[in-house]
Amino acid sequence: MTQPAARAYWITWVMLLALLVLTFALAHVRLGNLNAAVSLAIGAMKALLVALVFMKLRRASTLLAVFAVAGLLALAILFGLSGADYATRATTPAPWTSP
Amino acid sequence: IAWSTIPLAIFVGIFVWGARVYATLYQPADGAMKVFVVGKQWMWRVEHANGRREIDELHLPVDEPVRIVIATEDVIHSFYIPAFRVKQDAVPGRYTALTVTPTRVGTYELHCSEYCGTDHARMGGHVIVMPKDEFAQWLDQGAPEGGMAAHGKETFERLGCSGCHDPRATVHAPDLAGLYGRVVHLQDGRSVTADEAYIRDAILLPRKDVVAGYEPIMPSYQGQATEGDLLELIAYLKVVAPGDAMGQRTGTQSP
Amino acid sequence: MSYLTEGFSLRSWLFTKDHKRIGILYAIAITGFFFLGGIAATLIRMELATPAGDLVGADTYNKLFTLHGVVMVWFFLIPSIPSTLGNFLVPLMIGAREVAFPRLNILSWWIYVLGGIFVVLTLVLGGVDTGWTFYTPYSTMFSNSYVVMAAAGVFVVGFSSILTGLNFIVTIHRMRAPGMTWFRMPLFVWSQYATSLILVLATPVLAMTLTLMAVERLWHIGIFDPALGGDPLLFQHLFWFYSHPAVYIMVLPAMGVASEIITCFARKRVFGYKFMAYAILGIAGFGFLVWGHHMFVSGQSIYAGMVFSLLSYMVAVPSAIKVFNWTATLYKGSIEFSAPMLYALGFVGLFTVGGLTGLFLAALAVDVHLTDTYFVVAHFHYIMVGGTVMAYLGGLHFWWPKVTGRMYPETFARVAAVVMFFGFNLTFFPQYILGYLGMPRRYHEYSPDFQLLNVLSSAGASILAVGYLLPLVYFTWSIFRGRRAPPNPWHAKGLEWATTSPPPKDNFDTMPEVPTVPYEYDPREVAA
Amino acid sequence: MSEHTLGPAERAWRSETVSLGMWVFLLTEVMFFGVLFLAYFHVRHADPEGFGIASRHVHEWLGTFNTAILLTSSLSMALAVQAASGDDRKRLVRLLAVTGLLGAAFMGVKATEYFLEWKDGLVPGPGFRYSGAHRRTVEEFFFLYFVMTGVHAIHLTVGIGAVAWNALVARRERHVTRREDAIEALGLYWHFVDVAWVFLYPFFYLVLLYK
Ligand code: HEA
Ligand code: HEA
Ligand code: HEC
Ligand code: CUA
Ligand SMILES: [Cu+2]
Repeated sequence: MTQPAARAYWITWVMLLALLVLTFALAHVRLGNLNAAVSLAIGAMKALLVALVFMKLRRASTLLAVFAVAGLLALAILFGLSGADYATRATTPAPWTSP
Repeated sequence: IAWSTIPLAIFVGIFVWGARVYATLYQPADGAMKVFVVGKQWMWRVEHANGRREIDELHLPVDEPVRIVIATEDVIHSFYIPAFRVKQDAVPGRYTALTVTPTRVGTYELHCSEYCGTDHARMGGHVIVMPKDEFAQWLDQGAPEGGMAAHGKETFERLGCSGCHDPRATVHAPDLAGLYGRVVHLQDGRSVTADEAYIRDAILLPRKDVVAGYEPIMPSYQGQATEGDLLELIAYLKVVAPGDAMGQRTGTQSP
Repeated sequence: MSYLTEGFSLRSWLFTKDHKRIGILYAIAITGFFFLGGIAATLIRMELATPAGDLVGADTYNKLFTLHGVVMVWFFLIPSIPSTLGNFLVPLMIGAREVAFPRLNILSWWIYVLGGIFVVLTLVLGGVDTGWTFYTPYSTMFSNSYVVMAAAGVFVVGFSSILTGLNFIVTIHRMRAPGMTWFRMPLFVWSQYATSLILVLATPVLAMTLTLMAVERLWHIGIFDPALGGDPLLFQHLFWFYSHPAVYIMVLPAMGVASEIITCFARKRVFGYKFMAYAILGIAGFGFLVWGHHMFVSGQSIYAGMVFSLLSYMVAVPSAIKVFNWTATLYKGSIEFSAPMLYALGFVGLFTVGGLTGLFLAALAVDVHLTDTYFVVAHFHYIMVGGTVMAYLGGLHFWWPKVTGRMYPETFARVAAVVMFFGFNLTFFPQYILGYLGMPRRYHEYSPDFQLLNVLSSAGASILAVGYLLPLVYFTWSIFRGRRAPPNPWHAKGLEWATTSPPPKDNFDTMPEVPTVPYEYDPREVAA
Repeated sequence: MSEHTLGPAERAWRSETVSLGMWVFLLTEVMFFGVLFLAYFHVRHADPEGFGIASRHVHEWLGTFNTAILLTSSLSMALAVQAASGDDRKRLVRLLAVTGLLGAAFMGVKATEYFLEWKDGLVPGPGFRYSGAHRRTVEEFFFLYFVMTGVHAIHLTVGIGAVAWNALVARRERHVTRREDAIEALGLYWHFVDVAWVFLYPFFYLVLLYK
């Protein structure tokens, strides 16, 4: 397989470390509920960078890309449908109702 | 295509019908009488709202909606009355419930249908559906004065709750009279309404919601208070009105 | 020179990298486990012949059905068709000389054996009594049996499934012969592909879930016990997230086998080939969306229950397509009732009955009554035993000449198929009625009212046992005494029939090319 | 078969096949970790506040430092893969060594963290000594923490072993392109372990740092 230039790797690495510093810094700032969202988003960005550049998904065949994404899809189903249970359990009528 | 749309249409039809019956099963009927059932390896303990207890038997009046509240001491069990076509799992750490209306007088089988260990096959008994007046009579026999809450009061003393929560006690603990339904302010600034789940957690997990102005000294009753005890304690706490001295008087109405 | 005569030492078998030999190794191993599970089933049925718990005590009975479930599901049915016929046939059918990773393939067999050792060890030490579902908190806090050991066995054997699935996926993507486009692949290969996807996606979930369960049991710390702040329903969600797709692991390969046999002995092309292929993928995909139908009365939210119920009906649509297309394939074909065909037709019939009763269970209100009764037991035995085991045996007969180079005795095979069919229905049909009448499952004692039906069922089980012993006998006989098989005894289409019986080590002497769509059968041409 | 005589078309075909195998394997890994993440959300959702309190007991500086180490090891791994396909044996061996050492350094820091937490009595089970508010959630937090970082550490250990082994083999190989596919697959695995950590890091170390 043809290899991307080393420079792309170094740039990615710098970006990754920059994101690391950013997320660490932001975690010290009070953002309320946003904190969790921000750190998750930055995590996802880092993961994406690693996957696209280091793992070469950017130039991989569609086949590989499909398999790379398939797991996320299956996880989405697992989280989504079991989440559906947890999210609606509270709204089902309480087993006891007040006298 | 027709071959796949036709079954699809049939399927959706069946689904809708099934779902509606299912939903009514779990909807609490207003004003339904309540029965509390606790599964335990390997028996069913029943307590009626007025405090009458039975084991492996459940007496019900005919033609009256009943809400059966189900809990378990240990593993998952499932409360199954084949003749009524109903069952519901008893899940540790929670209450589940069913609403049924028996329509015919008679004696029916009662089973445990979720595998729960050695004597799973022997865990069960009978459901006895009686005419209303007979049932009322039956219910009064052996019911303690003051109903289920009276059991709760005994438990309240037996487990030593009154040692702290009695207003005369020297320990600084909140007065529980009239607690039920009140808004409680917590140490961490949140406010919650004291419902069954809150009271249950307060007893089992006192550290979870600490009341503002108090030290977190209350011990956890996890493992000490059984599910039956909890049901009774909650029933008791629901009826003590403000002004009632804890540990002295109990309400007379049922929860 | 065939793959069978490539070497006779034990080593040449146990460390072979030949997918065909590995298929045979698997066949031997799973047959052993089938009989182990069968002995447990025999004891279960003997106990249930009388209402009293007299033959075995409660604890023994509980261990018996757990052993039966664990062994039959993970050590027999899941590996059955994929690991034996699949291993043997997938490379042949797509015109490849090997699977993509031969070394992983033999490793997978060894892992299977290791997992098997754990289970046998569990049995020897004293068994496990949680049911094959390992529900918490019974399994973590209350059971006094060898839960961790058994879970370890299932965990390990899971990796053998994963490796097989991985191998098939890559093989089917990368090793097809020139001209073998996706829509020229036999449906059997399609079914193996879909099965492999499920294996790869679902099995790790089971592995991790069982690990968490074992940790909770060993150290009393975890996420399933409410006393520790966990939720027992979380275990059920995770378990069924695996186990419902797993039931399609068990049935999809059987559908593949049935398609091959039916089209061959009806002398007609598969009706709606592309729809069949899409239906296979559809079942595999939808299969991931319905697991909650095992939890309708478990205390999950009723809204979640409704969603899962609706989705369960959706999965029946592609199943319906398959049944209709088989029927259409048979329609106006020149049908030959040879032994493999009898098995395949048995599969279609019993699967349909099992599938339709599955729909009863998926209807919420009906399930509230029927769940955890014998109705459920009957439902899944209809699909798994009546369906998949029948198809597996049909496949064994169909490809037996290819695998061994010998013909089996046709008359015996037909008799066995008929005996099995009757024995099967006698065993499990009464169980539908029992369930409807309200007999809960996992009971070693029951009310005397139910005795008649239980006796019928036990009687059926003994007939079924005879039915299963027959092939064991005549297959063994035929290896030594059977008539030599020609390369293509059924005049079937497909690359596996284009090579010798048994095939050479490298499968094909000259690399095949695939110019046309599969199943170019002609109704006028009648099998020999 | 002497593989370096393979034509470019065959080389590309094999590399794609091996990569596909690895990706499918990583798919199973995603599902494997997925269960743990579901458990994580379940616990966090049940008591967000206790979760935040618990997260204050881990060593966020060590964790951040470790993340940097691991990200850097991914860089050296990517460069190593490049060296392998460029048939540059010396560079390959050197980069693999760097990668392996960085991995080992990560494990060292992780071990230190574990040790500190053990000393603070934060290991769930009988030795769990924390007794402030939300004790149960804190215990659950540390249960998840040890299980999830533990599973990650096991993966990394396997990775370090494989890197070391490949470095040793490559040293004796005349044409390292022969091992190109293996190293490519190893790289994918290594990066995946890295990605898993990229999520573990904010999930455990960055929950509630602000005051
Ligand atoms: C190979 C195994 C297999 C397969 C393929 C299936 C297939 C299906 N199963 Fe089954 N099932 C099990 C194995 C299997 N099951 C097992 C082992 C259990 C019990 C686990 C335990 O608790 O121990 C179980 C339990 C089980 C339950 C839970 C019961 C309970 O415990 O309460 C439910 C509920 O919905 C269910 C539903 C279905 C449905 C809807 C299908 C569908 O996929 C079926 C689709 C097929 C058809 C519908 C037939 C063909 C269609 C036609 C002929 C079209 C014509 C039809 C119409 C127009 C209506 N199954
Ligand atoms: C692939 C799956 C599979 C297969 C093939 C079978 C096959 C059979 N099963 Fe089983 N079964 C399950 C999967 C399977 N089962 C599962 C998952 C459960 C649920 C477990 C649980 O609740 O946890 C279950 C539960 C189950 C029960 C319910 C137990 C209970 O709930 O209390 C019953 C009862 O009749 C039963 C019967 C049978 C019978 C008679 C067969 C027959 O088809 C078996 C026929 C085979 C033989 C009979 C072997 C033939 C050989 C011999 C007879 C030689 C004997 C030799 C000597 C004795 C020396 N099974
Ligand atoms: C050692 C003393 C002690 C004992 C014994 C004790 N409690 Fe408490 N309880 C407290 C204190 C102090 C608080 C307030 C702080 C808190 O919420 O944890 C409290 C709070 C409560 C609350 C929440 C009150 C509110 O106003 O919201 C309930 C309900 C409760 N206790 C019930 C019980 C029951 C039932 C028992 C017996 C099974 C019991 N307690 C035993 C000390 C005690
Ligand atoms: Cu209680 Cu089964
Ligand atoms: Cu299912």
